Amino acid sequence: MELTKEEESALDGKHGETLALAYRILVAIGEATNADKLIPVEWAHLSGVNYNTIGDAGEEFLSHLSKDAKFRIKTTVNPMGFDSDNVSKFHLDEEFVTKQQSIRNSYVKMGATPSFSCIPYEIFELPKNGTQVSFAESNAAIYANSISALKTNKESAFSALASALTGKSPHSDLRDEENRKPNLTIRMKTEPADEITYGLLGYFAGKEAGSSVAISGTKGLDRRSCKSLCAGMGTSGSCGMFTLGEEEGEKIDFDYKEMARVKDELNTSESGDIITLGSPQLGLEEISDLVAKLKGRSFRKQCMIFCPRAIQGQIRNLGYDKELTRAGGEILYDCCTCLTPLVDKENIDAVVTNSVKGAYYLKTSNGVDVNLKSLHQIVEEETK
Amino acid sequence: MELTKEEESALDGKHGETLALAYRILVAIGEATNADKLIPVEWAHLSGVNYNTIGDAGEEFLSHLSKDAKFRIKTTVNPMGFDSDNVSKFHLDEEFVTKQQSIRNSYVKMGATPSFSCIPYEIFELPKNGTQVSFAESNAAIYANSISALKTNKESAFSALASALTGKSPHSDLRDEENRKPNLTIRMKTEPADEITYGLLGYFAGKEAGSSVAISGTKGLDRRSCKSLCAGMGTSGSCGMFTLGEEEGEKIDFDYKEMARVKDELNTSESGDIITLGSPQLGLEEISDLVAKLKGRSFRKQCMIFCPRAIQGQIRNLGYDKELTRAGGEILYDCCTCLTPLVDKENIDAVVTNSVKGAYYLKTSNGVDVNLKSLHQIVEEETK
Amino acid sequence: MNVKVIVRGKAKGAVLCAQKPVNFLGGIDKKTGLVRDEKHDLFGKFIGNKILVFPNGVGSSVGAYTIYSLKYNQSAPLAIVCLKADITTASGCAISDIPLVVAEKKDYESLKNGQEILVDAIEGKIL
Amino acid sequence: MNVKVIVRGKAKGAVLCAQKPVNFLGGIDKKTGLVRDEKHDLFGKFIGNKILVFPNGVGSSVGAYTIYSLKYNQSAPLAIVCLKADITTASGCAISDIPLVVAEKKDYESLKNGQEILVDAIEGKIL
Repeated sequence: MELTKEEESALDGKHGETLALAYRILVAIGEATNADKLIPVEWAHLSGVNYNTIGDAGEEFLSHLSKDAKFRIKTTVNPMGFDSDNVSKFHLDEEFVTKQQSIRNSYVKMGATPSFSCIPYEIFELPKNGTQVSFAESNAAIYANSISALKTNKESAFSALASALTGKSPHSDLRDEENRKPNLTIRMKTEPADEITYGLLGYFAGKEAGSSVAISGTKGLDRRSCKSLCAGMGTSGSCGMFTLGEEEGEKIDFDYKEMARVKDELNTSESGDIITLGSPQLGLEEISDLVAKLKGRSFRKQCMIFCPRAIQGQIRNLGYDKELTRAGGEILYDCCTCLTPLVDKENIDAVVTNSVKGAYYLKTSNGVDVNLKSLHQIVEEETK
Repeated sequence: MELTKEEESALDGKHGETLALAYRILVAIGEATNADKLIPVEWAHLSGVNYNTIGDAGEEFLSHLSKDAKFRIKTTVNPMGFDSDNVSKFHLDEEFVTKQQSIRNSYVKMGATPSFSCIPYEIFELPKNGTQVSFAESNAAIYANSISALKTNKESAFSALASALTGKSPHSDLRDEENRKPNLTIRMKTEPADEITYGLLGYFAGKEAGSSVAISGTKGLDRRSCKSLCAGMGTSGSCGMFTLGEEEGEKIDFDYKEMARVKDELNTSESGDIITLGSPQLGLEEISDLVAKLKGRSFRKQCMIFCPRAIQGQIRNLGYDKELTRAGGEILYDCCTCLTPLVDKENIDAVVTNSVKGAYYLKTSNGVDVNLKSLHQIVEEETK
Repeated sequence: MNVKVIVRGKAKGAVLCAQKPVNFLGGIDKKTGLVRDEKHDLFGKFIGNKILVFPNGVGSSVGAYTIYSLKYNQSAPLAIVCLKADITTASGCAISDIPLVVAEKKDYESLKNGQEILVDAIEGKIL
Repeated sequence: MNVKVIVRGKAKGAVLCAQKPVNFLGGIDKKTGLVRDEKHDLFGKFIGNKILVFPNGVGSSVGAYTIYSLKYNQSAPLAIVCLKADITTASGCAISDIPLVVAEKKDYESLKNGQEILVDAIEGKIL
């Protein structure tokens, strides 16, 4: 990879430790992906915010980094471990709370917007078509490439951090128009086309595909199904975008057999003690629909509903919070199903969720079983 | 109204003609609304973009102003007269096109984001709760105050322009927490709670209310009904916000009689030659819903669907444009039903729309009759 | 009578009184200065070169541009007297240099069609 | 054998080969360095103080922090040899100063468990 003189001297430490570290990361991923040069990016979305995932090492690293580092471009961040407004309710240990607050403070000090959301594509305005960004959250990277008309690789926590610190990223893979055309088509052969089906399809496609995949035969695919598709795809592999419609090259069918196989892997229980909705977080559209579906009904068990704080004011002013509380739901901001410390295997054996991504992480990270049900089914079967 | 020394000298022309003009406007509206001082605002949303409404005088004014003026805060703009991608299709006269392009260029030169949208609250990220903004588009001002947790007066085209040029606005009326509490409640006593009912309720409330009004007895009020409510309210009077639930003070019922009276005023035809959807423009949520409703159906007549350009990429990537085109719909960006030159009384006698605001302006400005129908009815009756 | 000054200036002319609020956008033709709203009590009247008296402005925020257009097309009122100044009228007058004052209810109601008055929107008086 | 250098450095140690891709987040305990993914062929093994050989990394973007945590907890591999370097592994190694190289398929497949090698991620050689 070719560097400019300016970039070389930053790499050599002539502009300080922080930039030298950032350029070391950029050079490593540039070499890993056979990039020809660094290019400007306009927006970084960072993962590595939840103390559950980055631990003491991460917390200390960020605390040290934030002593003098400043983000050069718009920088937004993934969910953290809890809702700042409701910390006390969940009996989290004091160390968790302190370390999580430290992580929060470090990011804010460096200039991040405290968005704590995995759906930046819904709550922030989109730059113009074709703009290069660096999204580390996998569902957001796939959504950005496939739906929002932006360009990003499926970044890691550190590669997006390096972009935030430098405003740059290596020019390779999905950042290069030539590499975006898929050479594998997944042909959807299943019904019903609910969010579970699309999540499973995404999970399947993510395992099979390279960095870009075509999906054909979709039925009633709407924006919300796309969120499920992106989240499932981001969980299982390294695929960073999809297009709709058949492409030349290899074809693989996603039929009932494949769907059942994936579902068996993720659906490990026939029931659950609590319900979680989110992963990705729910936006205003989904909350609006959920409120309509819950009219006159209430949940039979605890139901956590994960949302970005950006929509809190609107949720309140529209009266949605009152409606959801009446129905026994609990809205949580800043955090999400995925990697949450709020679901603890000491107290909970199994969780009902409509998120395929959530199912994967609940099982592998929280160690609880999962019962996958569509939102329609959840309202039918888990409310009275 | 008290001015700082800095503001006094700007008013006296010591920082140039443009700022002197802007401060003259701020002082006038400050006096008109009994403001005590000027306060900072973070975002201006301007009306006065459509050549149809501002004419040669406006076009020349903006062209002159843009020679040296620069906006000091984030500035977004209302729809213009046509979709830039489809100018030729509509047989607009050459002068209209040239003058409209000049207006566009003037705004962009001064630093506006070329958003051409009347739903800034949907396509831009929202500043934090309580932030002061200056929104001239009436539906957007009401939505910002009532749902988005922002503060603005119902600004005029020039008062918002003055805010864009100075970053300030007089502290009065709805910018002052004390004045935001409504002293009139409109009690909703009607069904069905579709967007037409909410639009008519808004239109009724706007006529009766001062600057803030409470609405009680709402049924199934969701975000999209709120858009209709805000648009109707902004059309008929000077009310700039609503709250939900009953308040102390005067109560007025919005019953079937009142609803019929308002509907009779606006619904002037039993059928229409074309359909227009928008005013406010449709967002991704409404487009998604429209696509689902149109499955297997197509429009019996021309149907214009007005959207902000900000969602064009997503509409295309989700395949919604293909679906709407298949159904005989026509998506138009940058413009809207309201004050559009694309509906011409020489060729069209009456228009079918689900927008109460659209109905008012189609009748008063375009001179065509209007048949008000909910989207549900339009799909039932105007498609095959 | 004493009045509150909103936009400074001086003008002398004949009073034209409107009973209803004025919606500049849509209600007034921006080129000719004729009232085109059929439901308005001034329907068909020319508002230019008069001292226009009306309770307050209503309607679209773009109405401020209509006031500016009237001035540009030499069809604007010489001055405006309101009962309650609104943001649209105030900003439209400010940018168009049309003197604008607010009168007390009693004084406002004493103004009669055709009466010749001097609006002194510097000292805050109507003579 | 010649290799492509992704992250510079030198390390000498015993090879530990994984057949399957590695998912650092969830798959490896960030404190102990033990493989905790039951479905992985290295399940239960300690990956620290070895030359870790695996085809590529998969899974969450936060896996890069897991690599950093392993280093912090003295449970990190001495060096990593991949068949295809991915962004998560490359950035995690870069920030943790763990030498990382990519080997050609034939060379990659010749590496055997327990074999003592020197990864020279400066000259681009494995000896």
